[in-house]
Amino acid sequence: MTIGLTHYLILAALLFCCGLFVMTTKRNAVGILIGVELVLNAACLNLVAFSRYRVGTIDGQIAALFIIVLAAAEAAVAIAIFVNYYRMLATIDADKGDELRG
Amino acid sequence: MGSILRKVAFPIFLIGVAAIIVIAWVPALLYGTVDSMRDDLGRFYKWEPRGEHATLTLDNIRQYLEGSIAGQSAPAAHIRFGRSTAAACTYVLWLLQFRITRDVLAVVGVVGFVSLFAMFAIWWERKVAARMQSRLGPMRVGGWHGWAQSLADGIKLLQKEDIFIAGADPVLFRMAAYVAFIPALGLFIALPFSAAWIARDLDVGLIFILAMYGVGVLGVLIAGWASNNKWSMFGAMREACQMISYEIPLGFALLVPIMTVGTLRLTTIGDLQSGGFQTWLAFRNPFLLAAALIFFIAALASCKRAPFDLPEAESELVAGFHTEYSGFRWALFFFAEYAEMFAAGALAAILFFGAWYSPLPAAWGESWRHGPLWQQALHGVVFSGPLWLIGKGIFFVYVQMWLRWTLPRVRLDQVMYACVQVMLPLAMLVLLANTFWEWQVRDRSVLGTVANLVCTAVGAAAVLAIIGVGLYGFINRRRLVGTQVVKHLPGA
Amino acid sequence: MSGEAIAFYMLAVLAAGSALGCVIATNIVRMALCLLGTLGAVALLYFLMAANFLGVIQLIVYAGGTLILIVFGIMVTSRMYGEKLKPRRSEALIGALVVLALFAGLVAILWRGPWVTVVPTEQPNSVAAIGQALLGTYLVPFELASVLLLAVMIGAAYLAQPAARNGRGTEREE
Amino acid sequence: MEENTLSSQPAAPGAIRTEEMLVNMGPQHPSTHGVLRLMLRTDGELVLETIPHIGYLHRCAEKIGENVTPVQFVPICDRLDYLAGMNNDHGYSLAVEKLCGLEVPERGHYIRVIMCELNRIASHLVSFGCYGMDIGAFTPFLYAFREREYILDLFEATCGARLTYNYLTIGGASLDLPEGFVDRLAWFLDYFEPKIDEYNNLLSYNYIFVKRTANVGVISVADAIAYGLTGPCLRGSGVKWDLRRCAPYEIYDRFEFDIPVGMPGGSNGIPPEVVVGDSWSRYYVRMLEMKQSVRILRQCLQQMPAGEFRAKVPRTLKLPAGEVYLEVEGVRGQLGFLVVGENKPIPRRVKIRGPSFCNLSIVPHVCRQVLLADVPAIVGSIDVVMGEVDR
Repeated sequence: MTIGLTHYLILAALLFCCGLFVMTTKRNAVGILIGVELVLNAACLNLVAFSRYRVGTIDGQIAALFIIVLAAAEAAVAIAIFVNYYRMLATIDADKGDELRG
Repeated sequence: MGSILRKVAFPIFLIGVAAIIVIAWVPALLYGTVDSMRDDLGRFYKWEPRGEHATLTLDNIRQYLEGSIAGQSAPAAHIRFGRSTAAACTYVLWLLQFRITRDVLAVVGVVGFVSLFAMFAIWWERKVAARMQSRLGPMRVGGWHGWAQSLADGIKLLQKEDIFIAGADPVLFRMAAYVAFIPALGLFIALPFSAAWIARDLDVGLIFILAMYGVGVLGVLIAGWASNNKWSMFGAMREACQMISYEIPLGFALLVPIMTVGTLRLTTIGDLQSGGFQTWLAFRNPFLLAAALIFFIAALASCKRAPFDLPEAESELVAGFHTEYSGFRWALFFFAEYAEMFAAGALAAILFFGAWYSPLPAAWGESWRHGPLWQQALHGVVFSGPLWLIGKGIFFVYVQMWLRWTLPRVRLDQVMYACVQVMLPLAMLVLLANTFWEWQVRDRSVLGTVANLVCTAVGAAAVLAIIGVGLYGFINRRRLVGTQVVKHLPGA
Repeated sequence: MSGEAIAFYMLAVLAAGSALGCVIATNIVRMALCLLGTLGAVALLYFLMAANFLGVIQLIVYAGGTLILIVFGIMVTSRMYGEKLKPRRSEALIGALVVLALFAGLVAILWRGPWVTVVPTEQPNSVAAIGQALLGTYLVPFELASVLLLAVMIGAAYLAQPAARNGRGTEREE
Repeated sequence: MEENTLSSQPAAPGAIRTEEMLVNMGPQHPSTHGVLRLMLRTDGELVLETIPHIGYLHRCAEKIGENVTPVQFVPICDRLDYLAGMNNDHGYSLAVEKLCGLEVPERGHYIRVIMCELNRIASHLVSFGCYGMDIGAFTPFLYAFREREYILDLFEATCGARLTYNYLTIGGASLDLPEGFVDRLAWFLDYFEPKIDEYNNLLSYNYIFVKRTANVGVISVADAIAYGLTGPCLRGSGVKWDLRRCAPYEIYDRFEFDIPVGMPGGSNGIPPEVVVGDSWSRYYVRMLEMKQSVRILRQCLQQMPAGEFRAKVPRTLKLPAGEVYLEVEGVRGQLGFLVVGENKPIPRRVKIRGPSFCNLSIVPHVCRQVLLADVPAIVGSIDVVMGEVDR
């Protein structure tokens, strides 16, 4: 059997669900960031698969490229925030950050 | 023990040396044969030449080797086989046309080359250091200049206890060595030894290698963290800072030749420099030479070699990130380091210094390409290409060693300062200047030619000067650094 | 089974296994290592889909940049034997149920979906095509992305600034 | 590891909490030269505080001195500053001779000066080589040890030992110089003097080396005096103080030599980054001192008379009641010996002032708010020998 669009989409769905679970349940803020990266990867995989098997152009790759760049930017800001968060609260537990002024 | 080693290990070493040569030569030779066979047969059978799907059958290989295809003249550019050898070779050639065969061979070749080269380089580094420090270095194991020292060390490390720290993270501590080592091997997937001898000719080969450098850092980072040792942690942090920072000037320096050649495919970049040393990229314009310099320094920092060896600075951090490692896991870090060193040197050669071609001018090359074997070899056609590349790579590795045993180590803030405030602006400036050059100067026949000539002269002189200084030091070592023998005091 | 199928299933198992590893792992650095597995496998899947450039960019930016940043962040904020941040059991249970339901639904839809597919064609030079697309059709997003990166750079530097304000950066005090 | 991480209490609002770490540098660490243990309180790469812990090499030297005769104590003195055994023996012998009123014959004086200055060169060579290694340059270390080997060979020819000599003893030297010693020494001086310039070119003026050591660990004159620094550490801060010149003992008043001191950068070939009292100055003072030692040795060879090399010392030397405190310019600073006699062959009290001990005391003051990589650079430039610190 040949590998087609469905295979990639199901794999992406699995990655997405794992990412979603990590995002919702992990308490370590960096863990949540890892979940976000998983979700973004799933999205990228979808885009590339669609662009290859359904459209036949490289537009999906371009979109995935932008996602990768944005993910890097997001991670940089997130880590900066976490470091500050940790400095102020002495913990990386995301649940503790429920005050408006920390 | 010594005699056993001498008896057993010397043949092993010879086999190793032979293996390097075989790994480098024979596949290239055979690939060249298969590919030109495809060309030739394609001409006869109206195949698409060099197409992936043009399968050679056993029959037509046999016919081809026996020269019995109607109207076929004897294959001129490659080795002729005898009748009996041809029959034996038929199957080999038939197998070799398949991608899977080549891939398996490539994997075996890369792993073999990396481990052999690492062993050679460690021994050689010790000898280089010893020469510079007016001592002898390893002399015992194996006989001639202790050539089997690395082999003995390797055997020793293999059987040493794999000490595992009680407070370390069990999974990560073990995994880290592999995470560091595998990308170092992965570098060689896209690193061409010649146009024919490359594991996988990626159209994005250059960035792939850069990516592998980047991923390798993760192993060091995790090793430092998992060791649960503060010194290891310091080493890992330093590595992370240094690598993330120096990847940027490294990338900028690589953009300069990319801009000139317009491709990321390393084999194409190499082939563009086939016409002797005046076509080498480093000598085409001054900015490319500057880029070569920036690339080399940034690569030095990426390989964490002195003077940028902060992650393992022994006088500050004991041994840095691998303080807690022992035995074979420790050796893996070293294999990775030397593999990266060679890859950096080879990359410098491919991008800037003529790849797998000899520096001889193209004018000679045309006649030499079809001349006797030694002329072909010297010119770097088909089968001597890997040797030229390995030779150039080893030269750059030697320069790295030279720097290591000459310079003190810089401090972390100075490393960062040098990267962000010196290398990065310089690399950007060089990139801009090269843009201008490509846009305005290159195609103006007079100005471009004159500039090219001047750059060639200056660049080649600079490289020759480096080689000359090295040779001068090598030849006059005794006079320059003296000897360690103290018993010649008068009256002693 | 074709070579492509073998490669796909191997990589899919690696990617999915690593993703599940992220879910299961309680140690944050192990999670990061699992993420490396996923990223690497996805990058190789890009190679399988002939998106070489994207695969390499995934490796260099994601695995070589973002992930290192994440590990760096972990090192700064977590201790090996510090507090263990385990998810609350109720949260994990509800999360697992919801996510499993979502996954089941997705698979059901995807499996049934009447996808109209085209026969994949190989781009002769995908790098050049991507370059042209970035500076042609997608010029505005491209420039916006660069502006964003600049903003991120300044923002991240600002956020990390308290250290420098305190005189504790890499700058030396004499 | 857990004990050292600080409590994870939230900081007061507005305050920025940073992670501080206590790190043990030593007693087994490549760049603490023996068994010095430095406890560093760090914030990332920044060292906030350095606390030296000593005592790992304590061997009760002073107590031993109160239980053996002076002649028997000389070999113990060798083991104080084990890189400069001759100088230690010399100091102790001088103190005992002063107490007993012994007169050393002329040739004995010259032998003593030759040995002390040779050992000064040997010790400074180790310091130079190890300092290079602290900064990350491995090669000068082996050059330094090669030259030191010549000196150790001379010592071996003289007294049979290469590290703990027991050669300069009460009343002079225990043996006469061996045959050919003068020629060999003259050869060595001719060979060695140009090498100093070579090593200066190799290491001292190296750009990276200067960047690493200049303006690092600056000790002001006031601090240096307040902390009781002596030797190259004091002179590196620009104080022209050398007991061989300021309070001449032995026969040092007969020789011509300069006292090198730390100088500001920009002149005399000194790199412009250098300020007086930094690590580079202390290091460079040692390099210059080696040259001065060569000068002294040359003059010694010219002036040395023949004759007796040791005074007649009674078999059981009774130390008269009274006390003597005497300081000599050791390799690392002023090496002082207090000897209290009570009309017995064994002294009642022996007290040693180890210059390394006093020099080490400034480490907590200097190693503050510096980078981690500066700590070896500073400690190496102060050049302590733990045998002398712990005694």
